[in-house]
Amino acid sequence: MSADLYRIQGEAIQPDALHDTVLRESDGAVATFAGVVRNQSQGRRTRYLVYDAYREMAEMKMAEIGGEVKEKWEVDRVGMLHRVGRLEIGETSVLIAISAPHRKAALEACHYAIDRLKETVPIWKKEVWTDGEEWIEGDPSASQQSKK
Amino acid sequence: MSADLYRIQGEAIQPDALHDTVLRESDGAVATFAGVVRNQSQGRRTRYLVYDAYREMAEMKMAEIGGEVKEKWEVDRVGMLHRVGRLEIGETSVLIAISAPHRKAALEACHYAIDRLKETVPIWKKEVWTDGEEWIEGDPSASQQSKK
Amino acid sequence: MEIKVLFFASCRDLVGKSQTSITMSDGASVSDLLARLAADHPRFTEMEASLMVSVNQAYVDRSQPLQDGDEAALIPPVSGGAAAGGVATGESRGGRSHVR
Amino acid sequence: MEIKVLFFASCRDLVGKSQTSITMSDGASVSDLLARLAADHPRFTEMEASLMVSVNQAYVDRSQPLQDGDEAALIPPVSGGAAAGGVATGESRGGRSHVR
Repeated sequence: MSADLYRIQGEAIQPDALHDTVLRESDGAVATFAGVVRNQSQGRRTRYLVYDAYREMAEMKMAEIGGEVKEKWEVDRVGMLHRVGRLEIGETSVLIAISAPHRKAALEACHYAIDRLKETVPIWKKEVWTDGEEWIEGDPSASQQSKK
Repeated sequence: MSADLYRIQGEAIQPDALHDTVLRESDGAVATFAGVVRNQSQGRRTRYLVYDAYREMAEMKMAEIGGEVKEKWEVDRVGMLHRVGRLEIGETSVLIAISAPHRKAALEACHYAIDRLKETVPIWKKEVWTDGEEWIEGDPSASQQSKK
Repeated sequence: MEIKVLFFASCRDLVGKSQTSITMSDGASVSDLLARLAADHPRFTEMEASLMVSVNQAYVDRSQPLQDGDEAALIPPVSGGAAAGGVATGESRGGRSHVR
Repeated sequence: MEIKVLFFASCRDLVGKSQTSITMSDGASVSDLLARLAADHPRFTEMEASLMVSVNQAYVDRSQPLQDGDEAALIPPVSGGAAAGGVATGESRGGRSHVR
């Protein structure tokens, strides 16, 4: 059975984790977005990331975004997973999948959903380099220094 | 090793088939689109679909689209798979995955790529119902009847 | 000169085969090839206008001259897909509760 | 009244714990809670302006009155991510109170 799913989790997120979750027989399209830990940020080499979340509120805000998506587009199911804890380069931090009868709705809704998630869902990322670490809060290019 | 990939194939397409293919350590985003066989079309119940392709040309046109995408957006790798032969409800007919340092490029490029694929790549779909079948050519809402 | 011709989808159903080899006189164009096919397959005429033609896997105009050994393909309109149905129509979807 | 307070990310690092329980007098608002925290943690003052506050998991204004048993959270700016061409965050963090 497929259903909407909004979850903060410590376990690794597989890139196909939501496909079957959101897909029903009436759907012709599944758009998926995976946010992945990259090896550098602002030119600085990343060792790993740590994600922190206000878990209950984050899941509620993700469900709210799912509701917005369903008001704006003719989509079927919405799934959102976000990882917390320590993530290595190449691991998936966030996965969104949206099914729809037709592709345009699925694709536009998926783009909207990840933008909204980054704006409103209480999840934070700490970048850890060889020579320090920092919580990335707000616009990364204007972030305040809180190096230890 | 990851690389661009453009392939017409008879074997089933798994929804995560391209994630590792396109992902490199410098990427922070992978946008994926899966086109899936739905259970009805224009209100008529689908039994199954048959996809036909001009294989060599289709792979070449997909690679052309990959080139267009790389000119227009700052993306990293592009992967496109399209299935041929008989497909059942829920099976993936087409899969596109695009990696990029940042999400906006990956998402926009993925949307563009599937639209272009549907326009220019020589692949055709035959819908098979209980009471007939038809090659869907051009705009489905204005398609000519060629029932047998 | 010998031209290899490929047929797909409805066009293949109409012609009854997926490929053939046709001998054309030197200097013949895509238009001449299409005229030959219409002569051999009368129903071909009705679909001809909607076809794209490729030669050696590139889309070409009807005026394109053919050369010995060319691979021509008759390409019905590709399916286009149903991109439509983007924005939700009037139906109210706001009150639905989320299954979690 | 007892207010449960949660700290996240840089705010948790600064305060040195992830949650605490604070006794406030009846009628106290979010502003009063923030003033109390600033008194206990002097460096809190410099980050206070950038914080969002939630009460019972909904973003609220500073003027929001608190009630016994409320769960308040101090929410540093979320990472926003690098959309490259960034989406403005102002609209969504305006202190709306979400009712479900």
